[in-house]
Amino acid sequence: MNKGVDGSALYDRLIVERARSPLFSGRLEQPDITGEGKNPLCGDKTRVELTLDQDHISLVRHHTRGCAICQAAADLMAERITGLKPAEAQTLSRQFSAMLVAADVTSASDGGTEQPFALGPLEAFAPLQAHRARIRCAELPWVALKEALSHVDV
Amino acid sequence: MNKGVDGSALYDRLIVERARSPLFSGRLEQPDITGEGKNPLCGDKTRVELTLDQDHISLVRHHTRGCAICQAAADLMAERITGLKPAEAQTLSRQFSAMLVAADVTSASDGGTEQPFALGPLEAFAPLQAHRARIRCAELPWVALKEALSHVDV
Amino acid sequence: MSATVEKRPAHQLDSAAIRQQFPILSQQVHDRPLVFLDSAASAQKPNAVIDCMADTMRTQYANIHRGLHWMSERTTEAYEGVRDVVAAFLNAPSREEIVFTRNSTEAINLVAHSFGALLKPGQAVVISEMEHHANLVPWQMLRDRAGIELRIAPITDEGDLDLDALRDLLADGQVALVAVTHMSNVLGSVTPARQIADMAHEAGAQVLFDGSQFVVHRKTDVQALGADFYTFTGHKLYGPTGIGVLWARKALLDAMPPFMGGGDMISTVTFERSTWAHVPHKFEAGTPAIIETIALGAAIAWIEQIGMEAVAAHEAELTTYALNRLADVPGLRVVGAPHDRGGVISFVMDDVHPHDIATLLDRNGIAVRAGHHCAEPLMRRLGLTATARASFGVYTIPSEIDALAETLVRIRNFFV
Amino acid sequence: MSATVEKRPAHQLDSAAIRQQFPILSQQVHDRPLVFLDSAASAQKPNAVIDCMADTMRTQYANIHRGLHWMSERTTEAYEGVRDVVAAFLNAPSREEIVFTRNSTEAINLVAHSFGALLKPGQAVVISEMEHHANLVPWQMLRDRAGIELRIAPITDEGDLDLDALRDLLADGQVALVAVTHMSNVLGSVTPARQIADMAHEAGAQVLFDGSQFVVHRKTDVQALGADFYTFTGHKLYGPTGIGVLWARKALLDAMPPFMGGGDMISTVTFERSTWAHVPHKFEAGTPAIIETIALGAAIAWIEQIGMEAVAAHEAELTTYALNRLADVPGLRVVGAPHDRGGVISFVMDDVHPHDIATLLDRNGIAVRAGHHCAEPLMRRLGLTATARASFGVYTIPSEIDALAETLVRIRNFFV
Ligand SMILES: Cc1ncc(COP(=O)(O)O)c(C=O)c1O
Ligand SMILES: Cc1ncc(COP(=O)(O)O)c(C=O)c1O
Repeated sequence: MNKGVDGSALYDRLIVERARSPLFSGRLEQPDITGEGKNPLCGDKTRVELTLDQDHISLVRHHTRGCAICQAAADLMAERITGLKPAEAQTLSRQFSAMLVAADVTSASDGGTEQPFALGPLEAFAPLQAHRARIRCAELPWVALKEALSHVDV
Repeated sequence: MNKGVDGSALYDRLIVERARSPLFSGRLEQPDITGEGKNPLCGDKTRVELTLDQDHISLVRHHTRGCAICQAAADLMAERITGLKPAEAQTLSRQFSAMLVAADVTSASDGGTEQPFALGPLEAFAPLQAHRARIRCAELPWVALKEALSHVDV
Repeated sequence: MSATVEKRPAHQLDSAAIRQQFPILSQQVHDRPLVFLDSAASAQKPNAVIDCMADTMRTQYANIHRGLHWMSERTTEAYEGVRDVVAAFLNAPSREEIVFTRNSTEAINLVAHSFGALLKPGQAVVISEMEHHANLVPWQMLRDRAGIELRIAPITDEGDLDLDALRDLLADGQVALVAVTHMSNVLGSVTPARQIADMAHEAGAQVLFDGSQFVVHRKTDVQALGADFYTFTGHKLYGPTGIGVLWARKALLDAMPPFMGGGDMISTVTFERSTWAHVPHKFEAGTPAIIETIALGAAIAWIEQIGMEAVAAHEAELTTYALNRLADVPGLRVVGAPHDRGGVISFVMDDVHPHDIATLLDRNGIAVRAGHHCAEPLMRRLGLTATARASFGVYTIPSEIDALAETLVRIRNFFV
Repeated sequence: MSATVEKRPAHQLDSAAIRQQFPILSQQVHDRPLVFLDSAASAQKPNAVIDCMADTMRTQYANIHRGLHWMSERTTEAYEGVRDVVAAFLNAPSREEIVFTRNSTEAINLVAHSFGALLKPGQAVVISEMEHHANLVPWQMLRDRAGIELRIAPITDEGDLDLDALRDLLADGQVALVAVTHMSNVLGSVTPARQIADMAHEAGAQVLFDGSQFVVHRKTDVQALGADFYTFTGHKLYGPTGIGVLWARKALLDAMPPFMGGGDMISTVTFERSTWAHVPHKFEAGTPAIIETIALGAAIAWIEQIGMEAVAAHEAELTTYALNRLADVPGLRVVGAPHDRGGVISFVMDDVHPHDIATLLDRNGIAVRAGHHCAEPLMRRLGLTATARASFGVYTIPSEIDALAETLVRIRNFFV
């Protein structure tokens, strides 16, 4: 057996840090929209709260009980979607999912012509491609986001 | 392919003849006891009718719808048990079954000490040992006999 | 015999190559080469299936769905991948409509239980006179449990479904389901599924086809057939035992309550109340037949590589050939003369009981089935208690049919 | 690590020889040798089982029971022979009491359906707080269908069945059945079956033991246990998937109506009415998992050749060894401390979610399970949503437990 645990390929330092010390966890006083995600298989849960400033997502907080992947995914999602328009956040969500299953970004979109966004730090989750069963952990916050955004006209 | 059908090992000439031209088929005017055997799996049926003279089986007739094995078994049974006491017929029945499964005759009996009878022509059925699924065809008349004898004190 | 072989028309299958993939076909029975004409009861298995099962157990096996580790993920992928394979095989609209069961029998019982739970007393289920017990007894049990009516669609003397009579049975609009075979395991009759489906739908009924025999012989397209439920069984399709398939329209599966309870079919469980997983998982309680499902995928991939069209052509030729050869056997009568026949032929012979036929064929290495073929009411309708049945698979060759016909002649001579 | 190995007490199993019979154990996962600690979910298969399945399909296969030909007769003999093997394995009084099912889940559903059909509204079934969903959901479904009451026997904080509480639940004489696990798949607790059976019988109830976990680890004797029903599943016992066993006292089986309808389970069929075959066939509708049943026989023969006493001793030692090793992992807490534990250990680790544990162990080649283990109500009772679980089989060796413990330490360091 080697001495270090071979997790670094999967658990990027960023993931471990955000899981341990999230920057966007908590609750908003007056969210405009909220959504929840639950994974009955493992009991993981996340609640996402947003405020909208005109047509932009201005503030995001999440309240997550789950594994490191799920925690970090919620926190990095919150960071990444702040400032985006709801429709842009949805596009990003599709691209994130496409990355996780290693699919072509455009093939996962509706029209095939939507503008690609930089996934940026979200790319930390790419190694999940080799761990299919964990993909839903990373997607759970995005499920919650989708529910939240279903309350606004995109 | 060889020219003759390889059935002789199994279908003794005696079996074929008795199936074609049974000597004991028919009905008795006034049977003392009767019994029926049915094999729901193949629809085979046999009815056995007996008269008892004092404590001996004096007359036997069978009415059989079934395969050659079953027909011949009924006819040869009728022949063989004529003149036996009911208890003797039952012993013979056990010995016949034991032969079919190639078991030790005494191990199939109740006490292990009963007197062995000569199976005689009934030994024509011995090759069924290699055709387990057909054993019940040969046993069906004996099932009917058992039912008939259940009406008398042995 | 070789002269006879020459006479047969050419077909696309490379029989010799196919036979080599079935190790059992080189076995001897009673010191004769095995001539296996009992594929309708269960087909033999090609190396592709045997090796798939062994390889799975040797290199990539663990319990599925709930595992996060490599072996479990890979096995889950292999298992779930077969849903796609089966969906494509049946041309089902969605993989989620594929439910894995033990066999066709369980698939039909599942429908009788779970679709049956939606029926109200007074509603009716129609089956036909030529059903296998698997598509009869479950409906009887439902009738006795739930107070529905069971109606029997008659067949013609040729062995075809009597469509006029079926129309009459549907006329009062009380029928909730028509459940009929897509191909009879006794008569070989292929039923006009599309017509039946249209008639059923017009009368407001759903339709279930028991495809246990059909899928083996021809291309199946549940959408083109207009089916609502379709069932088949892996072991007749060159796959392993212990695995069968129910296909049903998603809306029906969604509406139906689960059949069995346990692991994998739930969403959440408390002592007070449980909620069910989405279809198809709602209907797959407990550890499924993982290895067998994966091997069913291998069986389907294998047969599709040969091509269902080639299989159908091969078997149609064999069947025609066999009907001709059997016509020459004195005293032999083929049972039924359906419009459209798959590779199954039942017959009786004057003065020789089907059991004796089967046993004597067996002594000569030839395996056929004899009995009521799990279709007692059909036997009664035909005025018989049993038939002998020869059935053909992708590995059957004309010389085997020659052997059958020639041996039957000798058997008759032996008895008459 | 080798130093650690020396410390372990000697046991009778030749682990090296046993491991060589499991080809999968020489596989690599993520470039590491596979350390398979997930046998409680499903065990790996020895060559004896793999070869048995392949050989059956290669040399001796046909559908059973209704066939008169050689292949069918031989296959029937092999299949029916396994009933004797299983009866001996469980020390059942009669081979006719052995019913083959798909798995333990189906076996329990069969009892819930068919024994359940004999119960009257107001009667009760008792299960425990630590049941697998397989022994919970079927009873919930029965409750909701038939108006019986479902009572839950609590467990102690250690994870043992609370016998005093059970006695209270039985006191009113309304309980028809006590259905409890013989060994928990989460806590490893072995339940005092004989005591439970005596209590149940005194109160006029029957008793069912879910032996899915137990039979793998220790000698099972249904007569000594006083059981009325006993279930287990082949794939955990080194056998194939798709095959499980229900044992029940013959009088009970005789009284119970059938579960599914179809071929092989009938005596006679008319459209009006069918009559049932004798037990056990009454409960085996359709073509059974023939190949898998035969291979279950091979699995049992294989494990009995090692000897259940040796297996039990091996696993007891491993479990003790593992509990000691895990005690040294900082932040790790073993869940439950039952009086009597089989080779299953659930644990949690401060600040590290069980899913992350499982994934990181997997990256290091080590397969454990994480989640609710199909025992959600038990998780709730324990105040957890998930645990990680290591479980041991006959092929598990101490160095694998060393690898587990050492890697867990590194995982903790990685996160904390
Ligand atoms: C205690 C217990 N009962 C029942 C089951 C169900 O077994 P199966 O899924 O094979 O039906 C399991 C295994 O998952 C178990 O551990
Ligand atoms: C037409 C038909 N339906 C149903 C069945 C039942 O199949 P299984 O026994 O695999 O459930 C069979 C085969 O026996 C069949 O031929």
